[in-house]
Parts: sequence; structure tokens; C-alpha cells
Amino acid sequence: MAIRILYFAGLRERLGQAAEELILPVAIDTVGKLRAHLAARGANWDALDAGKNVRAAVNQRMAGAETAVGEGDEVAFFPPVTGG
Amino acid sequence: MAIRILYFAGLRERLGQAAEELILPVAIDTVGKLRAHLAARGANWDALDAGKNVRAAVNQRMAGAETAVGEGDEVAFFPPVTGG
Amino acid sequence: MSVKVQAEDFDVGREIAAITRGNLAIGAVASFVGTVRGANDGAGVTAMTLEYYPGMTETSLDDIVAQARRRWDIIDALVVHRYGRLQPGEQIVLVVVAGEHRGEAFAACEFIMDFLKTEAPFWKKEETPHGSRWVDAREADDQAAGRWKNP
Amino acid sequence: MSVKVQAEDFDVGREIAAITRGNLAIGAVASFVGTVRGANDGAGVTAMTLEYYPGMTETSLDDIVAQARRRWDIIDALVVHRYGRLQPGEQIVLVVVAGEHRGEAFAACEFIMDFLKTEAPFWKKEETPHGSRWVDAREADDQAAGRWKNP
Repeated sequence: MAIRILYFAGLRERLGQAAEELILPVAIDTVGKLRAHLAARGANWDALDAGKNVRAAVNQRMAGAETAVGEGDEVAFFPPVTGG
Repeated sequence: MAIRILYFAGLRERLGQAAEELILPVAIDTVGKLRAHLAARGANWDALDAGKNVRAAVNQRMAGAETAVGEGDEVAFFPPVTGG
Repeated sequence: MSVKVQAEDFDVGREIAAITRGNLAIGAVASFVGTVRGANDGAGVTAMTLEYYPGMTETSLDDIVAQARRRWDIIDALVVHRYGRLQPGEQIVLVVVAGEHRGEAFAACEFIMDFLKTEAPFWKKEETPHGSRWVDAREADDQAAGRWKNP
Repeated sequence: MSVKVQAEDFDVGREIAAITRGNLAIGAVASFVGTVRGANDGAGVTAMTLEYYPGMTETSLDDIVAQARRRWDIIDALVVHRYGRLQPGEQIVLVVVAGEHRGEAFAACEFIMDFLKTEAPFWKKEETPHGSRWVDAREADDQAAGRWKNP
């Protein structure tokens, strides 16, 4: 299952990348499981641990831990917003 | 006791004058008494009757029926305001 | 703090720039512009004439702005109100309030408009196809101003 | 209804004129301008960079404006938000709401700002004499947006 992941702002800087293409194991089918999958990379990726204040979007709509992730989706992770 | 009276907007048009100088009897020493004094002129001056929705100012400050009127004061009568 | 009663039109962008220029404490600017509508109370309006009380009107606006300043932590405020004959679509009034954050700026701006509408000596006369008429004071405006008395 | 995310500055007066021109039903225009402050959280700010999420940010702003439209009887609304590097004193965001009367225009304008602050994907990074830092989300902004949930 191929998805595209985007990282923004402080999270982008901490992870050292703005975007990646990823082939997911079939079992990784929600935002919450994807976060755990990425956090397991270790080092700075602990920024995505479930307890961390990170927001997620799937296909440019705000998403929660239970939101489904599937083939071709664009998933984004970012800190709480601070515009305006 | 000489005072100056100003009339504005619909009241000015109804009375046919924008301003007048008036020598008041000593007994006419409040806004309320002045209104009654002017209303007693009859005809269109009934627009100043106590029951009519007319606002008053003395020396450019909003005034009530009990507000004192004295030598040299500028008294104004006008309808409720409608700016903005 | 500044209050202007004038016949000329105003430029909102220029007025906001004049307030914010050189004051880097400002982070929020709330504004209001009132315009002449092309219809009112069911009749077309072809023009409107605004009358005011020179001297008292300015004092009244100064006093309303001073009340807003006492009530909210704002940095600057401006009121511009026109008089004379205006066409539909033209600007009548501008209120600008600048503060550090937006909550105070919004509240003070709305407060100033609500009191301007009920306390500042201005009167509107509309020209309609059926003749001229003085605009009646609106009950809704008294209610809007009354709100601010309940803290 | 219009939403723009752009690097260029905007002219408040021109944007208001563009909304009101030709619509004689409009009698009230409430606006908000957010500017870069020269200090924040106790440190001087020498510049600020705004990052956003192209695509999602515009959709999010469209959605906030549509919510305001469903909630209040307004005639038109505009949001302009800049991205990129800005200096203290520069304009960041503009919200303009036009309606027949001022109550709706003020409420919808403040609502849009409150939700923009908490929902639209923008992030600020400040440059200070001590280095760069990402701005933290403010609890006060969550509270401001939360207010609108109690009718």
C-alpha cells in the first residue's frame, strides 16, 4: 500500500524531511498505527509518539488516530497551528 | 437671562429655524421648563411637548429635564440620533 | 486617539497604515466601515444627507473612544465620520482599533460603533422616489448599546 | 466569497472597495488585520517566516468561511493570508465580512479569525536575537474558538 507523507514546520525540521513516499504493511491502516509505525524508527521519530502533540490530516482533511489510511492517500503530520 | 438655542434635523425643519437667541424669565431655569416655555408658543412648537421624543444638550453635553439652564448657555434640541 | 468629522471620503488602508506605522506593539487591528445602502425600510434610497452638531459631535466621539480605552487594553483608536450628501455605496463611518491581541480590538471597535449609533449627534435624511424622510432611530441600536451595560 | 494565500502584501482599502462595489445591499463591513509584532513572549522579533500547507490551507479557509456563512446572514467575506518571511509591522492576515447590518458582520469576522487561528494550517517561526523558534499555539486561541460552541 503506497502512501505519501508530508511533514510541516517544527516537525519537518526535527525529522529532517518535508515528504516521503512509503509502502505500508497491510496492517498499518489508520493514522494512529501509522504514527506508531513511524515512531518505531527511533531517534528523532519519537516526535510522532502517541503522547506527543502532533496533528494529522488525511487527504487534506483533519484526521484522528482512528481515521483510515489507504492506497494513494496523502497523510500529513504537523504541530498545532499558529497562523493569523 | 440670555441663552442660545439650537435645533437640529427634523426638529429644525419643523420649527423652521436652526438657532435663536432668547431672553428667559428667571423662573425658566431647567431644560424641562424651557421645553414647556417653547412648546407654549403653539402651532409646530408642540414638537417640544414633554411627551415628545426629543433629546436635549446643554453646552454640548446630553441633558435631562432637570438639567439647569443659565446665563450664556448653549441649549440644543434634536431627535434621537441616527448616524453611523 | 483621533476623531475626525469631515465631508471628504477616507481611505481605510491609509488610515490603518497611519495607526500601525512605527508602533511595533500592535498585532491586531479591528475596523468597521458603514456604507450607504441603496434601500432602507422598503424604499429605494437615491441619496442621503448627514447632519451633525459641530463641537458636540466631536466631543461625544472623543468621550466614546475614551470610554473604550478605559474598558479595554487597546493601543490606539480612530473614528472618522462624514457629513453632507452621500450616494448609495459611499462610505459613511470608519472605526479602527489597534491592540496587541484581537479580542480587545474587536470588542472595543464594536463598542465604539454601538455607542456612536446611539449617542453621537448625527442625523440621516434619505432621498427616496417618494420624497425625503428623516431616518428613525432603530430599537436594535439601543439594544446593541444596552448589551455593554451587563458586564 | 474568496480566500487567497499569497506572499504579496494586500491593500485593505482596495479589498474592501472590491467587495462593496456594485452591491448596494451592503451597509456594514467589519475587517481584521493581523500584523507582525516587534516582540513576543518576552523576546524581540526581528523577522517571522510563515509556512503553510498548499491545498489544505485554502480548503480549510474556504470551510471556515462557509461555516460563518451558514451561521450568520452575511453578504460577502474575504480572507487573505500571507506566507513567507515578514518584518515586524508587516501585515499577515486580512478578514473582511460585509453584511446589511453590523452585528452579523462583526460576529462573523471574529468567528473566522478565531477558527483561522486554531484550524487553518499555518505555522510561524520567529527570528530573535537569541536564534529562531517556532511559535507555540496559544491556549487563549483555543478558548476563543471554543466560545462559539456555546450558542
